[in-house]
Amino acid sequence: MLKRRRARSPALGLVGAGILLALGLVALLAPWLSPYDPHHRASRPFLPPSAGHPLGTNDIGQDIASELIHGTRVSLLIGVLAAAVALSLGTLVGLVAGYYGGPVDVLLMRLVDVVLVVPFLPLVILLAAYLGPGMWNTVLVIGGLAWARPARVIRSQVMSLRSRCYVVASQAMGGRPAHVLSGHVLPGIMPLALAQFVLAASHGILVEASLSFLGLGDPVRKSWGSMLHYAQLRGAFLTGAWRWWVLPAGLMITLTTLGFTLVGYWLEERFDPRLRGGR
Amino acid sequence: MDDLLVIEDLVVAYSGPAGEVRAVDGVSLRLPRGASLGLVGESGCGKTTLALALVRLLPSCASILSGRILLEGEDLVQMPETAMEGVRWRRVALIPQAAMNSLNPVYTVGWQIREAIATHERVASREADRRAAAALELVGLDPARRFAYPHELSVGMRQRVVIAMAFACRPPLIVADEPGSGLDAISRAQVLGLMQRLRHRLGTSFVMISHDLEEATALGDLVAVMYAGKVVEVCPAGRFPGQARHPYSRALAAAHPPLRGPRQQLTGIPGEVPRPGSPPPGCRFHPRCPEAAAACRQVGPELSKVAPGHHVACHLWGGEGL
Amino acid sequence: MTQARVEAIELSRIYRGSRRRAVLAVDRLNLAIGGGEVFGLVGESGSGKSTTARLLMGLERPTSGRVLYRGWDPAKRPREFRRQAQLIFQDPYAALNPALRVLRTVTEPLAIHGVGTGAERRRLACRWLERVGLTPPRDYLDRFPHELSGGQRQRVAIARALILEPAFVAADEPTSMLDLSVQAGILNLLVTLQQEMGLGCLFITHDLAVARHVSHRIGVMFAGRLVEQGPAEAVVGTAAHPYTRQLLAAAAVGVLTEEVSFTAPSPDGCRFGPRCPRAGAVCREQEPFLTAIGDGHLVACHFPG
Amino acid sequence: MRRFLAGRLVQYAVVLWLALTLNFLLPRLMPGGPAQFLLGDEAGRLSPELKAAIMSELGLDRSLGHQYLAFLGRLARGDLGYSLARGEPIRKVVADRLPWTVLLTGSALVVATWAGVALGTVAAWRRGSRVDVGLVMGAMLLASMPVFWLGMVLVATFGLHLGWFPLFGLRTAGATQTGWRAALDVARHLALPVLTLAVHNLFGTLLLMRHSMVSVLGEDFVLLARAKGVPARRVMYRHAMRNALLPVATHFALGLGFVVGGATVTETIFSLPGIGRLMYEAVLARDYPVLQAAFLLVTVTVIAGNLLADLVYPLLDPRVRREARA
Repeated sequence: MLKRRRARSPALGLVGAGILLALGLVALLAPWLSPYDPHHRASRPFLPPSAGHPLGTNDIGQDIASELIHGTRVSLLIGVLAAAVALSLGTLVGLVAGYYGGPVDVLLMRLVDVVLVVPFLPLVILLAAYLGPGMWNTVLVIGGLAWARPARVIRSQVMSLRSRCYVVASQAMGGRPAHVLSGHVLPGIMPLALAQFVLAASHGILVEASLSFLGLGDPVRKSWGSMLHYAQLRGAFLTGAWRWWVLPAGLMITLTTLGFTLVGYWLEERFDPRLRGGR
Repeated sequence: MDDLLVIEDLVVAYSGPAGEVRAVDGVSLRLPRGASLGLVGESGCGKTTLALALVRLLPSCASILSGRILLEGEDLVQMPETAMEGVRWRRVALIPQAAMNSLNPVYTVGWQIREAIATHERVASREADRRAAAALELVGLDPARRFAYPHELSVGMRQRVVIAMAFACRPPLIVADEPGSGLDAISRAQVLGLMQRLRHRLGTSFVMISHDLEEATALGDLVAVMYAGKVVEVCPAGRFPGQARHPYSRALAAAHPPLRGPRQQLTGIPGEVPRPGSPPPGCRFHPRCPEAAAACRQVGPELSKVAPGHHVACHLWGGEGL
Repeated sequence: MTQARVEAIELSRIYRGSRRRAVLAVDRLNLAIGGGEVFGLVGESGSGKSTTARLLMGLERPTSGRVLYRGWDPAKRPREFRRQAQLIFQDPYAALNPALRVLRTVTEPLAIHGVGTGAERRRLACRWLERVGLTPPRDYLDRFPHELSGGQRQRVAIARALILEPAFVAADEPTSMLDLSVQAGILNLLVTLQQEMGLGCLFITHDLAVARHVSHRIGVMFAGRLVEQGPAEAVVGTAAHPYTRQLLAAAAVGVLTEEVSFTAPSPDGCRFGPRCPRAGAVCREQEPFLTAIGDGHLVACHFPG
Repeated sequence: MRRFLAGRLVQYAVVLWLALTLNFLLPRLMPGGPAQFLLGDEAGRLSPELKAAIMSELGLDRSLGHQYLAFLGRLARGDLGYSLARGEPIRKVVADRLPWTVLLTGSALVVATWAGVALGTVAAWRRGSRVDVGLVMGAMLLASMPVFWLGMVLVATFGLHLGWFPLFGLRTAGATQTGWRAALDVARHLALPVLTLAVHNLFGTLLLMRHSMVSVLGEDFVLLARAKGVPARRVMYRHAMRNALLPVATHFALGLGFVVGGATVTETIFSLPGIGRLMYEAVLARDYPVLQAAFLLVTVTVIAGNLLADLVYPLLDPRVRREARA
C-alpha cells in the first residue's frame, strides 16, 4: 500500500560526511597544520600541555599535537587502502558467486563462511607478526581477511538482481553476459558496494589501531594506534597524562570510525532493498 | 431496525511527506444483523484501509479523521485501546489479506487457535485444545493437524486454519480481506464454498472485501462498489452486476471476458485508477467515464436511491436522497 | 498451418526439490504453435506453465526432449532465435529496470542486436510507443518506470518485446497483476498487435475466460502434464477432462461445494486421481495419455466425457 | 536438523584444518626459514653446527610432508611445542590462561547479547523516536571507539579517579581468601573488562535486533495476532520478539569471533592473565610458537562456542527442528 517512512533522515549521513571531509582536509594539510615535525624531539619528554605544546610532549619529547595531526594521514590511508583491497576481493567473489551460481557459488560461500568463523583480530595479529611491521603488510593483512562480509552482501544483491524480470528480459533479448552485467547488474550493486566500502574502511581503521597498539604497526609512520602503544608502554593512562596523551588519539580514532560508520549505514539503508522499511 | 454495523461518514487518512492522503473519504455503510456485504474495488480504492479501520489496526502513519463505526450500537472510533482488544476477534474478526501467510511460523497451528480462545475466554487448557480441534474439523481439516507448524501445511490448508480461527470465538461479524487471493482457482472456489456453508450454519455476518466481482458477491446480500476512496454504489447482490447503475460498476462487469457466448471486443475502461491523494475534482470517475457531463467535472455526486436498497452516487441517476 | 513456429517435443524439466525429491515441473510435453496462432496455456500456479515458457524461450535447459523453432534448434543459432522470439512478463513493476528511462528500455533490444543509429532507434521507439497507445510518445520517452502506472509499464514492456518485429512471443500472465479496469485494454492491445503482425504466441494464464478470449487453441496443464488440448471453443464448451471441468465450474460459479482431499497421488497412476470424482481402479495403476476425442481435441483421461 | 548440524561440523572441521595448516606453513614460508621463528632472536647468535643440530632435533631437515604429519601427530598428543622465551612447554602456559579468556569473553558476550536484544527491541518498538535514535547512535559511538582505548578511559575514570574498581589484574595483591570471597574478588576485577568488551560489542546485536524486530513487526502474523485481540505487550514478546531472535541467534557466530578479538586487547589493558595478554607478550618477545598456539586455541574456542549455538538454534526454530522428522 503506502510506503513506510524511511527510518532515519539523511542528516546523520551528512554529519558523517562532514566529519570525513574535515579529516580529509587535516590529512592533506598536515605538514602546514602541525606546529612541529612529529618525528623530531621538540622539547623535554613528558611535558604537560602548554602554549608551545598544546597537548604536551611524549616520552621522547615529541610534540603530541603534531603526532596527532600527522597520524590522520596514516590512519585514513591505511583504512581506505585496506577497504579498497577488501572490497575489490569481495566484489569479485560476490559477483562471480552470485552471477554464475551453482557449484561455484556453493564453494565460494563455504569459503566465506570459513573466513567469517575464524577469529579475525587474532589471525590478523598472527599474520602481521610473521610478515613484520609495515604499512603495506597491514593493508594486505586487513584487506585480505575483511572481504568476506562485503562478498556475502554483494552476492545476495547480485542474486536478487539476476532473478529480476528486467535482467531475465535482457538475457532473453539476446544480451551477452557483458551487456547484462554492465547494463543492469553492476549499476545495481554500485551503491551497495560503496556502502560496504565505507563500512570496511571504518572497520579497517579500528583494526589498524589495534595492531599498532599491540606494537605491530609501521614503526616509521606514526598512527594514532602507535601513539597509544607508547602511551600504554609508559603507563600513561594510570597517570594524569592520560588526558592529553591518551584521550585525544582515541577520540580521533572514534571520530573517524564514527564518520565512516554514519556514512556507511546511511548509504546502506538508502540502497539496500532488504533494509528499506516495510515490505 | 437491528443494524449490526453502521459506518457513518468515515474518513481515514495517511500522513506522508506529500501531506495528508485520504484513502477512505466519507464512507457510509449499513449492515443488518446476519446479512453480508461484498465490497468491490480495485487496488488503491481504500478497501483494505477500510477493513483495517473496522478493527482499528491501521498502520501508525494512518488515522481515522472523522466519522463513526457503530458495532451493535457502540462506537469503535471512540473506544479506548484496551476495550478495543476485547472487541477484536470476539465481536469482529479480521481475516487479513494473504491470510495463509499470517500464521506465526514458530508456533503450532493449535497453539495459535488456543491463543485466540484464551485471550477472550477463561477456559481450561484442555477445553481450549478441544475447541481448537473442533474448529479445525469445522473447516474440513483433520484435528490432528493442530500439532503441525504452519510450514508443514499447504497454502489452502493454512487459509482454512485462519478461517477456523476466525470462527473460534463465534463472532457476529467477520471481515475478510481478499480471502481467495493467492489461491488457485479451484481451491479459491472451495474456500468460498466453505465460508458460504459456515455462514449459513452459524448465522455470521461477513464483510467480504475483494477486487474480484465473483468473490465479493459470493456471500453478499449486499454489494458496495468503491472507487478512489468513495462508495459509488450500494445494491442488493441480486441486482449486481446485471442491474448496476453506476457507469464504473457496469464497466467493471464488462471488463472481464465472458466464459460463454460469442467472443466480442472488450470495452475496458480508458485511463488509469487515480493515485490516492490526488483525486480529480467533481465526480472522481469522470475522467474515465464515457457519459461524463459538465456537472460531473465540478460537483461530486452524493449517494441517492434509485430502487429499494439500491443507492448510486452519479449525476445521471439523481434519485431521491439517502 | 504449414510449419510450426515453435514446437516442443517430449519436453521435460526436473528440479531437485527439497530433501532430494525430484519435482517434475514439466513432463513429456508436446505442443506446436503456428504462425499467427495464439496458444493459451492454462493451469494453476506450480502446474509448470511458466517453466514451459522458459523452456520454449531457451532460458532454461530441458532435462530431456527438445524445442524446435521453425524446424531448427534455437541453441544452434542463439542470436537469430533471440531476435525472433520475445518474452512478456507478468509483473510490470519488475519487468523494467527502475534506473532506466523509457527510451533506453524500449530500445534495449535494438542496442543488443546493433540495429540502427541513435536517431533511428529513437524514431522507432516513438513509433512503437504510439502503437502501444502511449501518446504522444514524447511525453513518455524520458520518464522513469516509477512515474508510470502498472498499465503504462506493461505497454512499455510490450513495445520493448515487439520493437524487433519478432515472429514468436511468449506472454506469461501479462494481465494478472493489473487492475481489472486496465486489463481489458492490455488484452485488446495484445490481440490487435498479434493479428497485425501475424505473431505466433504462447499466452499463459490461470483464467479460462481470458484464455478463451485471446486464444485459438487452449492447453490445460496439471502437475507438469498437458491433460487436455484443443480448439478454444471445444475445450471450454465441451471439456472432457474432470480437471478442466472443475476449473470451468470454479470460473463460472465462483463457489465450489465439493470437498478437497489432501492425499498424494500414486506414483504410477493419474496425477489428478486423488482429486478426481470419477477415478477408478485403473486411474491408480496407469497413467492416461493424450488421445483424440474430436477434431484436434485431445484429452488424457481414462474416463473422459 | 541432522543435515544442518552435519554441514556445520564439516565447516568447522575445514576451519580447524585451515588454522592448523596455516600454523604449519607460516614459519616455513617466511624468509630466513623456520629456525629464525622458532628460536627467535637467539637464532643469530648460534653457530651453524648447533643450528643444524637443532634443526635436525626438531625434524626440520626432513621433507615437508613428513614434517606435516609429525606436526599433526604432536598436536594430536596435545603437544603444542616449547617456548624458548619462557623456558616452559607451551601447553602449560596456555592451559593456565585459557579459562580466564573463556570467562571474560563468555560474560561479555552474555551481557552484550542480552543488552543488545533488550535495547534493540525497545528501539524497534519506538522506532523513529528520540529513544530509538539515541540508542542506535549511542551504541554506534561506543562501537566506534577502539576497545583498548575505551578500556583505558574506563580504568582512568572508574579505577583511578573514582576508585570503584581495581585497576588491573585478576586478584587483589596478596589476597588469601578462598571460596566465594575469592570469586567475589575476581568478579570485582573482571567487572570493568567485561563492561568494556560488552559495551563495545553491543552495537552489532542492537542493530541486528532492531532491524529484525522492525521487519518482523511488519509481518502479517503480527497483524493477525493484534486482530485476535492479543494485548500489545504480549504480541511484542510472544510473537514478534520470538521470531526476531532467530537472525540474532544465527549471527552469534560472528559476534563470538569479534568479542574474542576484542578480548585480545582488553586483557592487555587490564593485565588479565588470559590468552590475549599472552599474545601481546608473545608479540613483544617475538615468541612465535606461543603466538601460534594462542591463535589455535582461540580458534578452537570460537568453534566450540559456535557449535553450542548451533545446538541451541533448533530449539528456537521449528522449521529446522522438524526437518529430520518429516
